[in-house]
Amino acid sequence: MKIKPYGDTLNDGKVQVSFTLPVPKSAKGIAAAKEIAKEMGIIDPSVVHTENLSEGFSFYVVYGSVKAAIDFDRIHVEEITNHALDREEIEKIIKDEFDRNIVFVGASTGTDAHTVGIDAIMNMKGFAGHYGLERYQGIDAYNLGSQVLNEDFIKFARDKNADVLLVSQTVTQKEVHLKNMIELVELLESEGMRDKVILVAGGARITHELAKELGYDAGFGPGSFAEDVATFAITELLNRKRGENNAN
Amino acid sequence: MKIKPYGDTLNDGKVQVSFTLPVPKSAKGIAAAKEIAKEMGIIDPSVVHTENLSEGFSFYVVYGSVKAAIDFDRIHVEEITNHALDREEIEKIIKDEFDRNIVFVGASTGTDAHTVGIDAIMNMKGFAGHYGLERYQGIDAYNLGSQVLNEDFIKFARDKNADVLLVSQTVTQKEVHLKNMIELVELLESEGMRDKVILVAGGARITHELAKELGYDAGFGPGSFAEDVATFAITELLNRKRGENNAN
Amino acid sequence: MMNKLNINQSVVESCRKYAKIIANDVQSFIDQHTTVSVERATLRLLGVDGTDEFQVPLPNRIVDDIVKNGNISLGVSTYLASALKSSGLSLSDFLIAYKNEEVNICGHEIIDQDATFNILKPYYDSGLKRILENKAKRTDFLTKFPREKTDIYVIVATGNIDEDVIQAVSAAEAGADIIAVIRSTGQSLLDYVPYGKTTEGFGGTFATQENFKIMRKALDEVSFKLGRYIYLVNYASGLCMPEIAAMGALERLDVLLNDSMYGIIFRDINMQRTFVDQYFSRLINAYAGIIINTGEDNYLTTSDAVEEAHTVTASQFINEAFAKKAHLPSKLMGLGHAFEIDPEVEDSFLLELSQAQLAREIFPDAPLKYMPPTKHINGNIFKAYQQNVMFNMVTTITGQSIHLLGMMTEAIHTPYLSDRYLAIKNAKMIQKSMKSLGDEISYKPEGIIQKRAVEVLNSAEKLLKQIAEDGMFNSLAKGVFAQTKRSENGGKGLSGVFRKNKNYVNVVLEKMEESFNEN
Amino acid sequence: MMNKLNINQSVVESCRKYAKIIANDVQSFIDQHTTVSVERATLRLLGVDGTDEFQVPLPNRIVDDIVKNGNISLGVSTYLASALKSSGLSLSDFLIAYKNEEVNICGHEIIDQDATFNILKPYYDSGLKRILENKAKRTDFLTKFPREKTDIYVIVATGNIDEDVIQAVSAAEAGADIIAVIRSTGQSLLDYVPYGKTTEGFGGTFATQENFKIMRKALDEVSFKLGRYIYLVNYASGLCMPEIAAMGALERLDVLLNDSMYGIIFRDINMQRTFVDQYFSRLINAYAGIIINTGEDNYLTTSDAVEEAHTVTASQFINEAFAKKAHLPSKLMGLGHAFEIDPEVEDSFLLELSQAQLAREIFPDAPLKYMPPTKHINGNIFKAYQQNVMFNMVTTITGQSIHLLGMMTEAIHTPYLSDRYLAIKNAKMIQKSMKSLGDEISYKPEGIIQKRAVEVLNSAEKLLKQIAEDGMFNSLAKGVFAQTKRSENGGKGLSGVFRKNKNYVNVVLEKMEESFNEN
Ligand code: B12
Ligand code: B12
Ligand SMILES: Cc1ncc(COP(=O)(O)O)c(C=O)c1O
Ligand SMILES: Cc1ncc(COP(=O)(O)O)c(C=O)c1O
Repeated sequence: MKIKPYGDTLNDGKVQVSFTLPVPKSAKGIAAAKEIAKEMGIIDPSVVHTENLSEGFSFYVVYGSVKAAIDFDRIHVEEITNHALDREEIEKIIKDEFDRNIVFVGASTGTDAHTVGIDAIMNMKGFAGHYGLERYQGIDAYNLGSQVLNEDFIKFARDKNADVLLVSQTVTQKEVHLKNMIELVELLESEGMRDKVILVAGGARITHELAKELGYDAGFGPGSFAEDVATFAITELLNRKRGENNAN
Repeated sequence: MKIKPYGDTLNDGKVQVSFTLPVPKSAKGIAAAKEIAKEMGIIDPSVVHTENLSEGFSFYVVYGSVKAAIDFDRIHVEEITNHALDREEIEKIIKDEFDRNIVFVGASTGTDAHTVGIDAIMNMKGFAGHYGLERYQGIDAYNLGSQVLNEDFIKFARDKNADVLLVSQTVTQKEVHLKNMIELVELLESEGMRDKVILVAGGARITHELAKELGYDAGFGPGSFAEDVATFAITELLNRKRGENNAN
Repeated sequence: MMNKLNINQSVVESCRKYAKIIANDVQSFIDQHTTVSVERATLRLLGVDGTDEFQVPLPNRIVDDIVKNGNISLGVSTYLASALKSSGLSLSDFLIAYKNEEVNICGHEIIDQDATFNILKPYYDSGLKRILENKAKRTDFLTKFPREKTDIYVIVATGNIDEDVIQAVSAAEAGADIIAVIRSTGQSLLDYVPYGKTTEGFGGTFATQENFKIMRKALDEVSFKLGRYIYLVNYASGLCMPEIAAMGALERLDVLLNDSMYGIIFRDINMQRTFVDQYFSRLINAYAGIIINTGEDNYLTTSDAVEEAHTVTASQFINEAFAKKAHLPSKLMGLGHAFEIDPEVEDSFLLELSQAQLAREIFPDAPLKYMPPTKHINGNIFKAYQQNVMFNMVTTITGQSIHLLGMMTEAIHTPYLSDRYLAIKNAKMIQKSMKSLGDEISYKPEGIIQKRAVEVLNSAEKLLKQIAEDGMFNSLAKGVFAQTKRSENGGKGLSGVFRKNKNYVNVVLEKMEESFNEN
Repeated sequence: MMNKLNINQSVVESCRKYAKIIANDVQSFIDQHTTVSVERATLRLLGVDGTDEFQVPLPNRIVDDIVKNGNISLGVSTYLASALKSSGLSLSDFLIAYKNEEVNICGHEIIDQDATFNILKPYYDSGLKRILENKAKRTDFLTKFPREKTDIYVIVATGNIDEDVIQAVSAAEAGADIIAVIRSTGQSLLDYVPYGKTTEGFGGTFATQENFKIMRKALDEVSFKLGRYIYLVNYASGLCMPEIAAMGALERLDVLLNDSMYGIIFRDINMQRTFVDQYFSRLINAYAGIIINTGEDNYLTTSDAVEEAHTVTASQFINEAFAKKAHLPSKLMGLGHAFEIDPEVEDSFLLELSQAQLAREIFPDAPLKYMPPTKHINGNIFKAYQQNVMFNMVTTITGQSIHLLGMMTEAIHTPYLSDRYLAIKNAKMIQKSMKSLGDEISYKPEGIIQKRAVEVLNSAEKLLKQIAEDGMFNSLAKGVFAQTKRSENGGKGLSGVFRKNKNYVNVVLEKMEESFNEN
């Protein structure tokens, strides 16, 4: 199935665009805005608004139809879990399948001081009615808080024999999160720990795709809850355990 | 000078885009939205929001950088008048250069019932502090109101020996304005009147470019005032008069 | 009763008194006249439908035939009954024969009123029954799914009824309570109602009975699914006002745009024609339990909303007076007003609050229709979204009934799916987060808000007095509303107005009037 | 005085009483301690600036030198004066020689307090003079260009000071009154202040004295052009709080983020360090006429804004009490609060209104800093724009002073040029169209709004009483604010705290205190 943006008629391709140009409002500015819209593949763009932001800058709102049609069936995304287990189910699996508690260590790492996201996943109270990992029987959850250096994070994880590392990254400006996330993977590798843990990242701008690219096992974006990450981790641990058993 | 959209750093190319896709919110939907953004020339698009509008439709907000850079110096727009005269100046020119009143006939034509625009240009009271043509000495302004058929419009213009025809078009859905505007030009031509009048269009979605394309002498968009159109018309009439004189 | 504005009830009473004088005066004209559209609507309610081979709707063909070959002043009821009697055919057989030019509508022996009623009884009985069944069905829905104080109203306007259905269902799912299908731009000036399903229109979708049916069906389905009865709206005003009312009654529309003067002012339809048409169409609405919406909001899209606010109030009183004549109870009078002051005006929000509260207090039982900012919306969609927040607030604070949502793309295009969705979310957030605000605040005695209300009400009274003195026709010629001047004999559709013969009969109109007079 | 909420003044007094007990208790600790940052700030105010060949700022190098090789408990003033005396060099010559490692800071004969004052007089005189000149210049500006009741405050945060200037000037032209240059993410945990102009930062631009100067110059120019004095803001809280205050005083910043507890709670900076640092930095601000902004708004980004509203109020009382200790008059106390309730909460707007009005009434003379919604903003920029409309309304209705604008892209990125512009237009439209609304409305006695205010105030009193009993340090350990627990000896920067020797001298601090005690 080919799909296109939808305004008020199927496949009309309608999109809304806005941007600023570093020129004052003028007929030329409008023409430039139109050119840019055309370069974006918008057929017959309509500059519906322009306004001076200040000396030398003007703002444009554009509507129009894009040519692009996407073959929706061809799109494949690797979804982490199509179905999250609930807390009771997770607790039961741990009880049935493991003879020990599973250790999760989490932090907002680097210079990142945002804790609300990792707290949402880990704290007892949880988030939006979903309890956090601390509340799970069979899980030992350690939340180190914010601005934890990668070195300190790894050290703590080693001390606790962590099964799962949870890294939260919120600040993404100038790609600071990439730098920090890659550094962690490198440190883990150089310590020989990478294969021993399940490495999970999360945050408002984190996608599963990105996390995988950076060498993580999974990435969780907005709207994730403790059960999502626990489901992933437990399933993965089970798989690894079974893999090991088979290998033996 | 090459210019690009501006977010917070010169030439960062940042644009904001939003659209609807005819699929439910899902990871696949997000991936499709990203694809579309990429097709629009957006590098590394970030789908910052998605939400279900209803069963089968989801909404996306995307930010990213466009590659397109526009050579601003290369853009040439034909501006109608770079400098509008004021009412007194126009009145003086008419008094000095013509030995008669100039006749303007205006209407919102076809099925279009929007009169506020043409009223803004023509009515005594004018618009936003700019008096309308009816107030100008030396101008006879006839405002026929709305939903005037092209035939009736032409008949009236012929009866009054109109110099300038003012056509207002507001409704543009399914290009109804194009149809109507072209029809007027054809009728005028078949009546042999096209060269005898200055033909001007106006309306919220009308641009000078479009009007020229359709065979009009000028087109006026939002924020036009009586003095703009009067300046254009008088200048054009003067030119034509001088042209005729020279030809003699 | 609510009195946050400290308005003087005796001024309100005086306004009502003048409005009644105005309406009475026009009503005596109305009672003596009929129009082609009134007659066509009568035919529709008797069961005449369909088109001939040239796509001319049968009601038009028959009425035009009588105009040409008979005496329409006697009423189409008379002719139809006479023809049926003399031909001995049933209505359906007659229509087939008529289309095939095997029988005429004129030229039969003209029968008297009683005989006319007798012969047409099965047909008007069945039409009226269908309407009452629709009304009962609506009541059922409303009992099953009770409504909130404020209904969220959005429009769909794709031009294609199938696409409209998609948009309407989507809007309902997003939270809309009322869906209006906007008409194609030219339709109100057509002197016939197009027939059948349509998928092409300009800036709107043709109002046809089939389109009504298709949308009603879709909305009923989604109503059940959501547990919320979704009202369906269309537009009556225009050259076919009574016919659209008839179709609406037959297809269970819930709301009809049906102003006593909109067509005159905004479509240059002849005033005699409009006044006669509005009466019958409103009578039908009253009978069918359809809410009417009036168009005072439009005045402020043409004139300045600060200076001309009192014309809205005055017009509401007039529309109310006309509605009463047509037996509409207050609860079906969706009087219109609007949030149209330039937001650049200092304290404009206070003036809007004042005006909306004023309407609420003057017409406490009316399902007021409150219209969003449109005139001072430009292509800055963010600014427009903000203006709509402010509008939604006034709606919520003053407890308006029919909340017509503003669109961020108002200055650009008829709404896209997402525009409508975002507008609904906007309104919902205000409704929820400011739920009790109206109840919590009171206004400074003799402050800006109270003073403005008094001023507007007093000016309305003055204007109504003047109109009562000058008469409605002369006043419209003076351009009292929307600064638009219309003459008694100008405008479209005058040739379709006829003085009734003393033997005029309209079986449907009389049966409806009778039913109200019984009560 | 305004009393729209019918709050009980005796509860307010009781809150002030507890806050005073809390602050007095901590102040006795503060008075006995100094920190590396206090000492470095002192150096800066004496005229020590620049870096050594390894880019280490001279104030750091000198203080670290004394920590290592001398006794910092005597104060850097003592060491500097002693070294100058024994070397016979002027300060500038000494610094050159010191950088070249030709002289030491330690190892000279330690001179007494009077001699220290004598020797350093030319330097502190010149530093203090420059501050007072800046203050006078600001007063000049403000006399020439008087301000409105509410200042519009926006941030710039490109990471590049040149780009920041473009954005700041653009914002001023669009209507902003206050520009804050946000710091790079990591800076508050650096135990030094970077030096010189910078063009790279993460989510903000490094706070350096040169950057302050560049921005001040640009804003002065645009101030003249627009006939409006544009305030410049930066952030003090962090490991270098007093140094930033010193730099701000020298470069005529007008507002500094300078909370007594923010660093502790949100940056895990040691509480002893923070309390000592905040005192000196606020003293500098008081001396320089710089408005402080406190960070109570942050509590609600972490905790629930309905449940924890009272912690904001309690903290405002504490910040006020600490500010008084540092001689800040009310008119420089920009106490913080925020609009952070989930808009999905029924009547949330009423709760916000209540809280904002409460702050306004408790602190009538303080230039309250009111923060926009952030936590419940997501990537739906239209929804965010709406939330900001609602926030702007509360600001206008309740007459807040420093109006920090919300951005529609709050959940996405630091503001683009157009985000800021649209935010300003949003605020301006509300300011204008609702100008007199606050004056026009009153709240229902014992209604939702009044009740909420009473509830919040009472809970704040209870909390303050508890903190007064437990002591500030223990209370922070319990996590009373933002549900964040911090221990007395945990966190960053404790190693930079020193108990003062009985012969401790700080010439700048003492001169400043003296100036206040004179008045
Ligand atoms: C609250 C907040 C703060 C608070 C943080 C308080 C605290 N205790 O955390 C305070 C006020 C201290 C703060 C400060 C700053 N902030 Co801030 N802040 C926010 C804000 C408003 C909300 C973030 C939040 O709490 N969201 C709610 C949580 C629940 O959502 P979440 O983090 O996405 O988490 C969910 C998922 O992502 C996922 N998840 C998250 N982490 C993890 C980890 C794992 C393992 C898993 C499985 C899942 C997971 O699950 C969570 C639940 O569903 C956002 C704007 C916004 N509305 O998003 C800005 C925002 C994040 N901040 C921003 C900035 C720049 C800053 C500062 C750097 C500004 C400055 N220069 O001073 C500072 C410094 C911070 C620093 N050094 O890191 C920017 C980031 C821009 C960018 N993209 O880089 C934002 C977007 C605001 C903006 N537009 O400028 N901030
Ligand atoms: C007011 C209004 C109405 C009023 C008109 C009252 C009247 N007496 O004119 C009423 C309520 C009757 C109305 C009805 C309809 N409207 Co209307 N209406 C508007 C509205 C809100 C404002 C238009 C306006 O007056 N602008 C102010 C004037 C001053 O601006 P302007 O027209 O652009 O004029 C300026 C310039 O363009 C120029 N100009 C204009 N004409 C000319 C001519 C010349 C010669 C020159 C030189 C210059 C010039 O100068 C003017 C001054 O600067 C717009 C939405 C909006 N905010 O723009 C919708 C809008 C124009 N309407 C719209 C529609 C669809 C309709 C209807 C068709 C809806 C329906 N199906 O029922 C109906 C029917 C109208 C019809 N048959 O044409 C759409 C058009 C969509 C499109 N692009 O096609 C709009 C955009 C709303 C929307 N989003 O749906 N409408
Ligand atoms: C009362 C009333 N009737 C009808 C209409 C629409 O009429 P038309 O279809 O002629 O545009 C409106 C327009 O908003 C209206 O207010
Ligand atoms: C009082 C106060 N100080 C400082 C800051 C910023 O500190 P940092 O630079 O550590 O992010 C804030 C944040 O908003 C604050 O509220």
